[in-house]
Amino acid sequence: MTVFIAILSRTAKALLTLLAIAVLNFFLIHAAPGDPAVVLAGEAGAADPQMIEQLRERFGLDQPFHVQLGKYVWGILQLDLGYSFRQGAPVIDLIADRLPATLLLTLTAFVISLVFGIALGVAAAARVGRASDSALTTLALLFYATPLYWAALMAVLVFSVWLGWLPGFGYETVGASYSGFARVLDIAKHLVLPALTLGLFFMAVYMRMTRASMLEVSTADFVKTAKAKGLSGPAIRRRHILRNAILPVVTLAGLQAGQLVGGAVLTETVFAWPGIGRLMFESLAARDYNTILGVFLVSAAMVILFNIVTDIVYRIVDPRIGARA
Amino acid sequence: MWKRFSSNRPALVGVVLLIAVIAVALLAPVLFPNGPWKMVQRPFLMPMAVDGLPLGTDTLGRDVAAQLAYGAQVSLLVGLVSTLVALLIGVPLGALAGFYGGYVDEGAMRFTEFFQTIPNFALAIVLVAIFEPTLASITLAIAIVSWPPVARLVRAEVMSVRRREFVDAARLAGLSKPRILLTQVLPNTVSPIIVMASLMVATAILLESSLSFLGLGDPNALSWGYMIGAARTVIRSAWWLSFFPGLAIIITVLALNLIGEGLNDALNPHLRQRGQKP
Amino acid sequence: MTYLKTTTFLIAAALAAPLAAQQSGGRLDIVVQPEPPGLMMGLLQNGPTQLVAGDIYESLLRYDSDLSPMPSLAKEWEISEDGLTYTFHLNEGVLWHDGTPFTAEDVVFSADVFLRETHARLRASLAYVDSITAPDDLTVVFQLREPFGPFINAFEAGTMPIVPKHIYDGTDYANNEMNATPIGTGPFKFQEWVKGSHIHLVKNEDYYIDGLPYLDEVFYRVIPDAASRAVAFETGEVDVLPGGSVENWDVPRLTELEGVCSTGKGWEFFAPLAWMWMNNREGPTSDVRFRQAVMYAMDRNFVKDVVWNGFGTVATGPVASATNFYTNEVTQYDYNPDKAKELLAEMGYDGETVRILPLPYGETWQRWAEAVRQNLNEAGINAEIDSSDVAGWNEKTSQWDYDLAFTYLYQYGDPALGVSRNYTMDQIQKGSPWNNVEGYENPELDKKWKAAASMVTPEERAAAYAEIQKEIVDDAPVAWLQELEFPTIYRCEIQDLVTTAIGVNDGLRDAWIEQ
Amino acid sequence: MTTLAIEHLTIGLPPGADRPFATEDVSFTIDKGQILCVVGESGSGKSMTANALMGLLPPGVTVKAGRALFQDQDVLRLPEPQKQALRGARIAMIFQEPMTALNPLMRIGDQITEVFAAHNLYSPAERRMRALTLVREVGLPDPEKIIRAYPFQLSGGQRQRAMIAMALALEPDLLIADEPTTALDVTTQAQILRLVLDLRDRRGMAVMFITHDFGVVAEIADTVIVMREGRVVERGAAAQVLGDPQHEYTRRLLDAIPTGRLPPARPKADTPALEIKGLRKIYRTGGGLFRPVREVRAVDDVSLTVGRGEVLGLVGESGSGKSTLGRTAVRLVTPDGGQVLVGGVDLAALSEQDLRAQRHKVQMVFQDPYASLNPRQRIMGALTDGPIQKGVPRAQAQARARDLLEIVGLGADAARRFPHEFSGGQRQRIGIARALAMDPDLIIADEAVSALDVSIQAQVLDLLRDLRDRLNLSILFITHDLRVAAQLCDRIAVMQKGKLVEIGTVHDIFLSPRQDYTRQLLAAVPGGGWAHDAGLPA
Repeated sequence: MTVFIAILSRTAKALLTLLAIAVLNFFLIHAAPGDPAVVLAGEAGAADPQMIEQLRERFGLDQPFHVQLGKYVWGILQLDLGYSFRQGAPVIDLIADRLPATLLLTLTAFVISLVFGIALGVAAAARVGRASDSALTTLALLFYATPLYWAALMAVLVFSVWLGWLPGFGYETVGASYSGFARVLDIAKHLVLPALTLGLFFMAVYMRMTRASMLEVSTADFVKTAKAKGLSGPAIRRRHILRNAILPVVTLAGLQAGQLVGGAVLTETVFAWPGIGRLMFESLAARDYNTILGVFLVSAAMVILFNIVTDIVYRIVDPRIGARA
Repeated sequence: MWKRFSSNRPALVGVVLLIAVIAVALLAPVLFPNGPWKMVQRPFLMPMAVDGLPLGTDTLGRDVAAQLAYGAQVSLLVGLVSTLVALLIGVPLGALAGFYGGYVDEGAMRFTEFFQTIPNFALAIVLVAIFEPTLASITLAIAIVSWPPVARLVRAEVMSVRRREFVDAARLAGLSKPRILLTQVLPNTVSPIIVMASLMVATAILLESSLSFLGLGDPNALSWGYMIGAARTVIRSAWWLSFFPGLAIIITVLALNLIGEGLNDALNPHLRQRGQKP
Repeated sequence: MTYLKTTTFLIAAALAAPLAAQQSGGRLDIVVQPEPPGLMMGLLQNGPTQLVAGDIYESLLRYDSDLSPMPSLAKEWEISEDGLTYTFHLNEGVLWHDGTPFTAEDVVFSADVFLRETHARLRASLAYVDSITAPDDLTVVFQLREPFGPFINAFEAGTMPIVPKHIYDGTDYANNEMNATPIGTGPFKFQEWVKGSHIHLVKNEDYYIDGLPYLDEVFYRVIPDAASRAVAFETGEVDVLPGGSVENWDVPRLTELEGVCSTGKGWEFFAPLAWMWMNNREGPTSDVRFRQAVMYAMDRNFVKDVVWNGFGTVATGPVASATNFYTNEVTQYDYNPDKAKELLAEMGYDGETVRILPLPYGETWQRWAEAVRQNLNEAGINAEIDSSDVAGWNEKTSQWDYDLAFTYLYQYGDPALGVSRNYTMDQIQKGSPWNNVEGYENPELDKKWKAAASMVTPEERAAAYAEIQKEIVDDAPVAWLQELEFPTIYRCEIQDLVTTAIGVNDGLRDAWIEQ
Repeated sequence: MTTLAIEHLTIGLPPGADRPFATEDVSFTIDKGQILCVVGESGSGKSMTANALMGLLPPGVTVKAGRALFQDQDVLRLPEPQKQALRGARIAMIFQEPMTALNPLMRIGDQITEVFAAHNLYSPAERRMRALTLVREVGLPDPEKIIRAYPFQLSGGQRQRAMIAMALALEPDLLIADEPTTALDVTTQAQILRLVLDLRDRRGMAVMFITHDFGVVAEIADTVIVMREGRVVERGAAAQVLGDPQHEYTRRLLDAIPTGRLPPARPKADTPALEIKGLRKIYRTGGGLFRPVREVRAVDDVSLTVGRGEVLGLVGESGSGKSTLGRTAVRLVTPDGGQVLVGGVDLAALSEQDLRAQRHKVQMVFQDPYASLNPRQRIMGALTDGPIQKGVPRAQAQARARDLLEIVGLGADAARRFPHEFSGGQRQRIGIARALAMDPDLIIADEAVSALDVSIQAQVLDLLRDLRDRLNLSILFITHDLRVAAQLCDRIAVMQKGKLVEIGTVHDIFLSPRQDYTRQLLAAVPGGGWAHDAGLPA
């Protein structure tokens, strides 16, 4: 019950935050130089003032700023993200088209980074001071220091171009019209490289965090208690240290969801992944206001969702939180 | 503290690497008086293929070694200045929130959370695009997306220091609140801030390179990310054009991380002992 | 003297009848970059849209690489001797993709109603047109007010796409739901569009020329990253890289691969010419000596050889060599930094910084700007690059907020269609990046441009344009750089891919795959 | 019958420590059914001995020499699997901090049954049964509920009982208890001590009980060893060591212990230095969109007076509100009602601005010597900030600071140094000097000696007593330890749950307490009986 109430109150706060984000971004994006009507007219091949005026009228850009803002906010309150004039479709449809790809990519990367990060962190902590620990921590440091896009480029070069093991870009084999399991397999193959490169950096983060946290918890008094009970080393690590050490990692992971979603812009660009990050980047150059704003809102909502999920996980793992609230 | 730091071999490696990078950056105008943009030879020369061009030439026949050296200037400058700006935003905000609590805290933290909810790289892209890519706008954008963790850290530190008894003693001495914050509380939060700052410089360098890679770099200031972005299309035929700047980024970021960890161990001796030989 | 020209073509189908060697079937994967904003060609005339929709929509004519008209929806046509009446005879049995018969009314609706409202570039040509009528279902007559030499070049698919009247008449064109599933008369039908991934077209089984098209289906693949596009071609995922879809540095590597062919043809109609706008209104660029100095300072051959990897030709003036009425008898601006320095000294250049605005179309253009900046710096001009994205570039050029700005424009086969618009005073209008953006004012030349457009015989026009070119090159209102060449790269088993002056844009009708 | 025999145990510290050995040549034995108390101050090596037995030595600390014979096996030399089998089963251990010694994320029941699981004993159902029995045996209420509870849902005493249940699970022959009652309130401590005694009697196990408190020793020890800097300085039967200490160090320790020996009564002062009238402070927690507000009445209508030159002791268990009262009296906490009158000025009613001008009137000496000095400020700064703020010229303030440092026994040179260069006791002296530097009407000492080792504690108490006499100081002395209060105070006020229970002269409170609660507190003081036996005023 308390969990439910806590989530309810968080959601209420989250909705306010989202609205604030919408307003702020509206200001930001409209402050950018460049008129979407001119861009669109340019794309049409030739522009004369008459056409630009037509376009401005259609976009509602001829109206005063506060009217535009008011209309936008009013639309948002009705879950209407506006219309993309450049793409000729409602923004919500554009995003709905692209969102599954982004969700698949970020969630996979999230899970990969969390699972492998924690596993490697535990392994390193168990071998602390030994050569294998140094090797693992050095590796993590390297991952941490490697630019995401560079790793992506190198991965494509090696695994796709030289070795030919995995497709280097795209979401699925176009026109292969696979169905059922074959399609899942096909998408999974395309997913490997982008998810890995996106997850690599965060894997390093979680690994270092897990290792540090494991080492810190292993000096806790209750670990001494467990030893005094006659538990074996692995049992202590599993039952006592890991469970306590994982809490800060989960918190951090939830907080970093925003970076993960942002990092998807780079990954989606290099791997031609048809997600919302790329949609935003492309819309930016065209000053496709509504689409940029829509993507921002949706990705902020994703961040909040990640946060709420980690919060729930935290509450499940840690009995103290729910009771205290 | 220096003793503890200097006994940490990885941290020393970090210092040596960073000094090397800084030296190259400072000496760039001496080593390469022609600047990084001068077209000096045929394009796409392999490293060592021609004397005097140890790292080869790029797509326009410019000296890659010169570009790396000048790129170091830009990367370090952006990394340092953006971190400073982020500190200038985050430290006061976090300090006020942590020290005064109540509505100040609530307001400041809402503000911070708000910025953390916006995916930061996406925000940086939009900011740079809006202000147009110049060194100043890139630096500012990186600062704007980097300060929230600073504010959170400073707030937490201030809150914990504020509860220490010497702060009560200072209040009993009749010191004003701003003075207590400035002279008693903040000096005691410096160590974790320094550690975080050193790691932030590393992150800022990565961010700058990512922006440049996407074409949002300052076209008049050659940076490593800019080089990789420019060379990305020829990665198959001229691997060295993206490889060396990538390596330079890795080395610099690695060095900063090693230093950051070394500082952390040296400044927080309690944490240092976990698991290692005391 | 009266001049009569009647052109009559035999039924095209007979000429294009399938030869024994041509094989039906197969699928083609073509890169489209960037992803088009939409496919309704009557509303959007940008490159990507035309690349895809050029196979869905058709116009009355097509043009061969010498820019001579060929039949398309019109099987034959006549131009009256006074150059005022254009009569087109349409093919019989043409169906829209939804099965509705295509008639002359559709042509009248498209040219006179729909495109007048939506197509700015055609609107300029339509200004010469007095009336468009359909005497019967298979005949269309364009009546001009005064002679307009280039009018015969206006019937290309991108210039005058024929749209279905039964779908658009009386609707709000821009918001018509059918824009998402375009209906044309072309050889391929729209099947599906997965945003961010691909557009799928399938063979039009009811196409009015028997046996065409040969291909079963076409996928236009959206791959946002130039390097990935190259990889896609190498790994066999795509078969055709239209011009400009990979960076120039990758072209030699890709064309050297086994079984890969390339061609520079298929751009004659557009004849893209690149130059830098130089702001004639203010700053150092308002001084003709400075502008000439810029021309001398640039090593344009280096750019052609290195940045463009040898593709293209250094431009001599405002008209591209593929465009009608080109002449090279003008002042040549060879690379000569010393001459540039002399001119700068003569004008007393004070070192004021000039901003170079590159075209935000990828690495090639960025490198080009860097090379120019270096050239200018070495000649003693303080230049720095002003960076911007597409929207910013549009804004700055159309609002005249620049010193030097890269651009390239299509010429559409005739100086009156694609060249004069950039140099006459009536084209000085804020808000468009495609007109006389540099602010060049020369009333004498304006008169000559106008006269040349209305002359009836090609010989007269050629002489007039030669004079114009000679004069304007000395004024250097803009810095002409290069005639661009965008090689199309494809697998050699694909035959007849590029057969017209707009290449891949409408080439799939005749393309086939050798098994 | 000997359960454990330690012979010549020497434990080496890593290089760089303040001395080479944690323990040197330590020998002792514990018989079946016997309780051995190991007594010593911090750093004496008493815990290291226990940790060595359990194989819980920190990294870098190693056994250099000696044997520990347990059932004829040298447990120090056993291979790890056998040590593991021994731990929890034959030798069990409980720790000082019940707050941290239990895994916060595991239910109590699971933590108990884990002992059986670790030694592969019994079926899950039987483990649960046995856990219930154990929980009942250590006197925890509502066993069914307790084994499903998480540690944070239990009080400190309950947690320590749960720890003991775990330790007893497999009926060990030896129980090692490392300061198990130090973190507990006196009344709870008394209960736990009784439980240990009780279990020893019923099970007949040997107990090694580590403590720094001779009061505790008096309560439960059969035999005693006293350790100092890693060596055993005295050993013997409890009565003998307490009654007739041989070694000079033991004597010093015993002398230092505030035994409840009552000082002679002093004449009562008439002018009040501090008057507290009807003081109230309520803490509200929670509150928010969906949460109810919870109220804790930390100080509930308390009135008392501290006379000029008087030391008033304020005693109570944790949560009694005594610290809040002290902090309210200096206006570190703003009260919800009532008055705090110092020299006729009501501190509680002043604005923040006016308050700063009046701050110097009441000063405080804090509990934690490590937190009460700014680590980044020289001592001189700490001692002169306040006076300079008050308007004293800098040179004069500095001269006065040097004088004060002399007075508290540190020497004027201390002014130039940083806090980390001083020990805990020295820092507490600096804290006192800092308070004196403001020339306050009243000093509030909040658990000012609680964090110190007994011998240091005695020195600081001596200093306070000395200052009181020399400077005629008025002190509100807050402590949880009745014995400490007895040593220094003229009068004692007892607080419980925010209310003032009883106030009176030391003699009245100790010898004729009127309230039940006061009597309970007095009864719970460890070694109370022994102190009386030792011929103190009764």
